[in-house]
Amino acid sequence: MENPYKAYPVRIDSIDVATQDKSLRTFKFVFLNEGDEEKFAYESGQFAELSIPGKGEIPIGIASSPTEKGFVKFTVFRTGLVTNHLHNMKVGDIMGVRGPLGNSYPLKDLEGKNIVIIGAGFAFTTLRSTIVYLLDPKNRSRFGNIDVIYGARNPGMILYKDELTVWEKRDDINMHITVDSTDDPSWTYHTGFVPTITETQAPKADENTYAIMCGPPMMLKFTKPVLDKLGYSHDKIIMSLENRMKCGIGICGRCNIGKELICKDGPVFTLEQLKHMPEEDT
Amino acid sequence: MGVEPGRLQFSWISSAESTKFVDVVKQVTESVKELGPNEKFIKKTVKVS
Amino acid sequence: MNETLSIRANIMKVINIDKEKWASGVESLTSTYRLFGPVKEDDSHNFKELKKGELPDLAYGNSKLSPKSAVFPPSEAMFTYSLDEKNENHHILNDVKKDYSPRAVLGIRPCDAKAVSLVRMNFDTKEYRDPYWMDAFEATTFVGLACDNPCSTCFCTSTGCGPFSEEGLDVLLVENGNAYIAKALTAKGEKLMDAAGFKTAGDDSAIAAKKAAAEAKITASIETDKLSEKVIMDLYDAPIWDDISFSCINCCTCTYACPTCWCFDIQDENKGLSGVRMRNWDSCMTPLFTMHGSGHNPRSQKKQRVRQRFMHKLKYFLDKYQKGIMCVGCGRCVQQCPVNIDIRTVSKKMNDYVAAS
Amino acid sequence: MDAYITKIKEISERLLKDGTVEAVIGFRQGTVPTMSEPCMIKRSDDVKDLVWDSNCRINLCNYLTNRKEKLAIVAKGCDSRNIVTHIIENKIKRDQLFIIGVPCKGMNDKNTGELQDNCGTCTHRNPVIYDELVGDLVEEQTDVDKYADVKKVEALSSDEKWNFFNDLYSSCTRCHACRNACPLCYCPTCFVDESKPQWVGKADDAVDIRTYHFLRAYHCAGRCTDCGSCEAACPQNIKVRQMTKKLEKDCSELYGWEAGLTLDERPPLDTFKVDDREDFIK
Repeated sequence: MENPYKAYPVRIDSIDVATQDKSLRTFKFVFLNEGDEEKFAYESGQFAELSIPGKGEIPIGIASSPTEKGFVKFTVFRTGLVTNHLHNMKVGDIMGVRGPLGNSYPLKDLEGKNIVIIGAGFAFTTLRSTIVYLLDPKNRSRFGNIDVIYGARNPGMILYKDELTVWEKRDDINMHITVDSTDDPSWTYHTGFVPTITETQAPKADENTYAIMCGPPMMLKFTKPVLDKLGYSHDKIIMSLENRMKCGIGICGRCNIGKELICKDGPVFTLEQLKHMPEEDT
Repeated sequence: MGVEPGRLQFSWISSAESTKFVDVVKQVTESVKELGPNEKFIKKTVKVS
Repeated sequence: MNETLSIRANIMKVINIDKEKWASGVESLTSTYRLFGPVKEDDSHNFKELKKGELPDLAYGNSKLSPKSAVFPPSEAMFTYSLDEKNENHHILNDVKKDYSPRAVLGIRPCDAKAVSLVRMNFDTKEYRDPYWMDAFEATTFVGLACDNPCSTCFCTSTGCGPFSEEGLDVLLVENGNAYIAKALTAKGEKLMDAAGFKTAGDDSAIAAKKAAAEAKITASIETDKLSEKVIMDLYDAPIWDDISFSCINCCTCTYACPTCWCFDIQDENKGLSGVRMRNWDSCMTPLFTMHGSGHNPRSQKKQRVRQRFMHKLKYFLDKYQKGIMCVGCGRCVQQCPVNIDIRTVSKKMNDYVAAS
Repeated sequence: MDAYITKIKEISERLLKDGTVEAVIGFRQGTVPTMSEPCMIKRSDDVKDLVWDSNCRINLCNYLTNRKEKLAIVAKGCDSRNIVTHIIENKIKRDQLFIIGVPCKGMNDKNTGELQDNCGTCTHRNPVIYDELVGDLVEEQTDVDKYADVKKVEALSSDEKWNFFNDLYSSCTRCHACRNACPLCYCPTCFVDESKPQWVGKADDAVDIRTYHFLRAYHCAGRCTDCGSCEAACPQNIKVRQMTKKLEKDCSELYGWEAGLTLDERPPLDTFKVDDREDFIK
C-alpha cells in the first residue's frame, strides 16, 4: 500500500490571475510521473493537499473536472503562509499534489434530478468542477434542469468569467450571476446578495430537485432559510464545509466535528447531517 | 544560561557617531572571532526519530 | 469479543519465568529486539529505549507519560526533501529510512496496552493505513505487566479494561513471588518468549485470585452508562461547560500524558537547502489547533476546546466506533492536570445531564 | 485555615448577595488529595463549595486577564502582587475588583507535601493590596536567602551552565503549562505560537525547548513575583524557576526592584530613568 502522506510530484503548467484584485490565481498542474494521473482519479467536490516541500501543505478543492484530462486545476486564495508562497511560484516549478481526498458531491445519486447550484466568492471552485462535469456531452442527458446561482462581491471578483459567458449562452443550463454591488453601467446581470437572488431565481422545491451549496459562512447562513422558504427539505440540500486540516485522511484529528472528520467523512454533507453536528463557531 | 560572555555586547552609539560605530563593530567582530564558532544555540538539522 | 477470545484460547500458553532468569532472558532478546521499558528518572518512570545491558525497572506504578511514544514518537520524520534546484529531485518528497525491525515494549501496563488497540482504530482504517504508526505497531511485541497495586486514581475497571486486562497485549506477566507467570497471548508473544529462552511450562491457577484482589483495590470509577443514549447536540449545548472549563489553563498536559490521544501536526522544517517534513504531537487544547489560514478560529474560546476534548473522548468516539469511550482509566490526566480537572467529574456531569425538553 | 475559609465564604456570600460583584474567583475541593481546583462562584448558594487549604497554590490572578465584570478574588501575597502588575499593565481595573486578602504561610508542594520551595523564601506572605482580610496579618520572613540556588548556577562556567540547563529541561514536553499557569503570560499570541513567520521549531528539539524557556523568562523579567505557579503546574516537575529567579535577582540587584508591590511605579524594564545603571554598556 502506498504512503497516503506522500504527494505526487507535479509541475506548474500555467498560472492565471483569476480576479481583478489578484488575490486568486488558478494553477494548472501536470503530473511528473506516468501513471500518477490515473491514480489521482477524482470526483467533483473532492479536494487535495497542495504540498510545497519546505513550506507545508494546504487543502484546496479541486477546480478541474474529472472529464478534463491531462492536468488538474486549483484556484487558490492568497491567505496564509503556503498560499502566499504558492502565489509567488512560477510556471515550471515543482511541487506536490496529494489526494484526491474527502468525499464528493453525490452526482451519481442525482442522475435524473434537477440541480440548483448555489455558490459565492472563491468557494465556487468545486462547483465549477461540478458544472463542467454535468455539461459534458456524455453526462448532460442524464440530469434534469440545471440552475446556477453564483455571486461575487463585484464584477472584478468573478471567477472563470470566460466559462460563465459560454455557459450563459447555452440553453441547457440557467445561469443567474450576481454581484453584491457595482458601479459598472454595462453590468447586465443581477445585483444583490446570493440569498436574495436565490429567493427570486431558484426553482421551487419538489421531490426531484436538489440544491448544492458552497460559499462563505455568511452566505450559507442566510441562504439556508431561503431554501427552507422555497420548500427544500434538508436531505436535499448538499453543502461543502471547510476546516483546518492537516493530514486530509482522517487521522491527525484536528478537523473533528461531532463524530465526523471533515476531511474524510466530508467535506460534503447534507444539511440534514449537519443538524446533528455542532457548529463550532457558536 | 551558558552563552559565553563575549558574545553579547551593548553599546550606546548616536546616529552621528559613525566612526564609533565602525570601531565598535570591528572590535566586536574581532572578539567574537576569537571565541570561535558558537556551538550552542545553533540548531543543526532538526532531530526527530 | 468472542472471536478474539477463541483465537487467544488457541495460542495461549502459560510459562513460568524464574525472576533470577529474567535478566538473562532480556539479554537474549537484545539480539532480535529493540527493547523499550520503564526507566526511572528522578522521581518518576518513563518508557525509553533500553540501552545494552539495561533492564526495565518493573518495580513501578505507571510511567509519567504513556508508552504511546514507542509507536508514536512526539516528533517523527516523515519525508526529507531538497530545495536545491540544482538537485535533480528538488521539491520531491523522499521516504525516510526507518528501523522497523522487531521491537518489544516490556512492562507496559494493561491500560496502556488497551489504549494502543483503541488508537489503532484511528491509524488503521478501511480507507487509509498510517504507515508510520502501523509499521511500528506491527514491529512491536507488547509484554504487559499486570497491576497488583493500582493507584488511587486508577479507574480502569469502569472503562472496559482492568489491572489484568489482556486486550492489546502479546504477553501478560503476572508477578508471583519469585517468579512471573507469563501468559503468551499471541503468536508474537510466543515468539518473544522463545527468543528469551523462557520455556518452562507454568500454571495460571494463581492468576484468578490475584486478579480479583487487584480489581478489588480499585475504588475509583467513571460513570459512562448513560452516555450512549445521549444526543450529541444536547450534550454539546449543555450548560455544564462554563463551569468545567473555568479552571483550565489550556496546557497540553492531559493530551500529552494520555495514552489514547493521537492528534498530530505536520510541519516542514528547513536547514539551508534541505529539510524534513515531520509530524509532532498536537493538542486540541491549543488555539492553534483549529486556527484557519485566514486567521479565523472556530474554536477560539477555552470552553470550546475543553468541550471538544471531553466530547471527543466520551461521546464522539463512543458513537463513531461503538467500542466504548476513548479512555482506559490510567488516571494520568487526573494526577497531572495543574488545576485538577478530572475526567471522572466531567463524565459524571455528562452522564447525569438531562436536556430540558 | 478553618477560620480563613469561614471568612472567605462569609465575605463571598455578602458580596454576591448585595450585588457588589458578579462572581467570586476562589478554590473548590479537588478530587485528589493534593489538589484544589480554581473555580468561579456566581450564585451565593454555591459559596459553600469554596475551600482554602495548603493546595491553593495556583495563582488566581491568571483568571483575571481582560475580564470585564465586577469580580471578587481570593488572593494570597503573591496573587496580590500579580494583581498589582495586572492593574499596572491594564489587564484589569482596580475598581472592578474586590480583593479578599489571605495572609499566607505557604502552600505545600503537590508532590512532596512539604512547603513549596518558593514559599520557603517568600518575603511577601501578606497581600499587598486588598479590600478585606480574612485573618490577621502574618509575620513576614526576613532572614531568608532567596537566591541561594541561583548563586550556585551563577558560579558555574559557561559550559557547565549550558549543561545545567540542558539537564533541567531534558524532560520538557512543551505542554506550556508553565506559561499558561503564569499570570504574566497573557500575550494573545505567544512567540512560540507565531506561525507567520514561525519563530521557534515545533519538534521536541532541545534548542527549541530551551529557546522557549529562556525567552519566556526574559518576558517575565521585572514582572515575576516568584509565585511558583509555573513550577506547581509543570507535570514533569521541572524547576522552571531556576531561570525566572535569576532575572528576578538581577532586577533586584540592578534596580532595587521587587515586582507588584506598588501601583505607583512601573517595572524597571518598561521605564527609563536617568540614573538607570549603564555600566554594562560599552
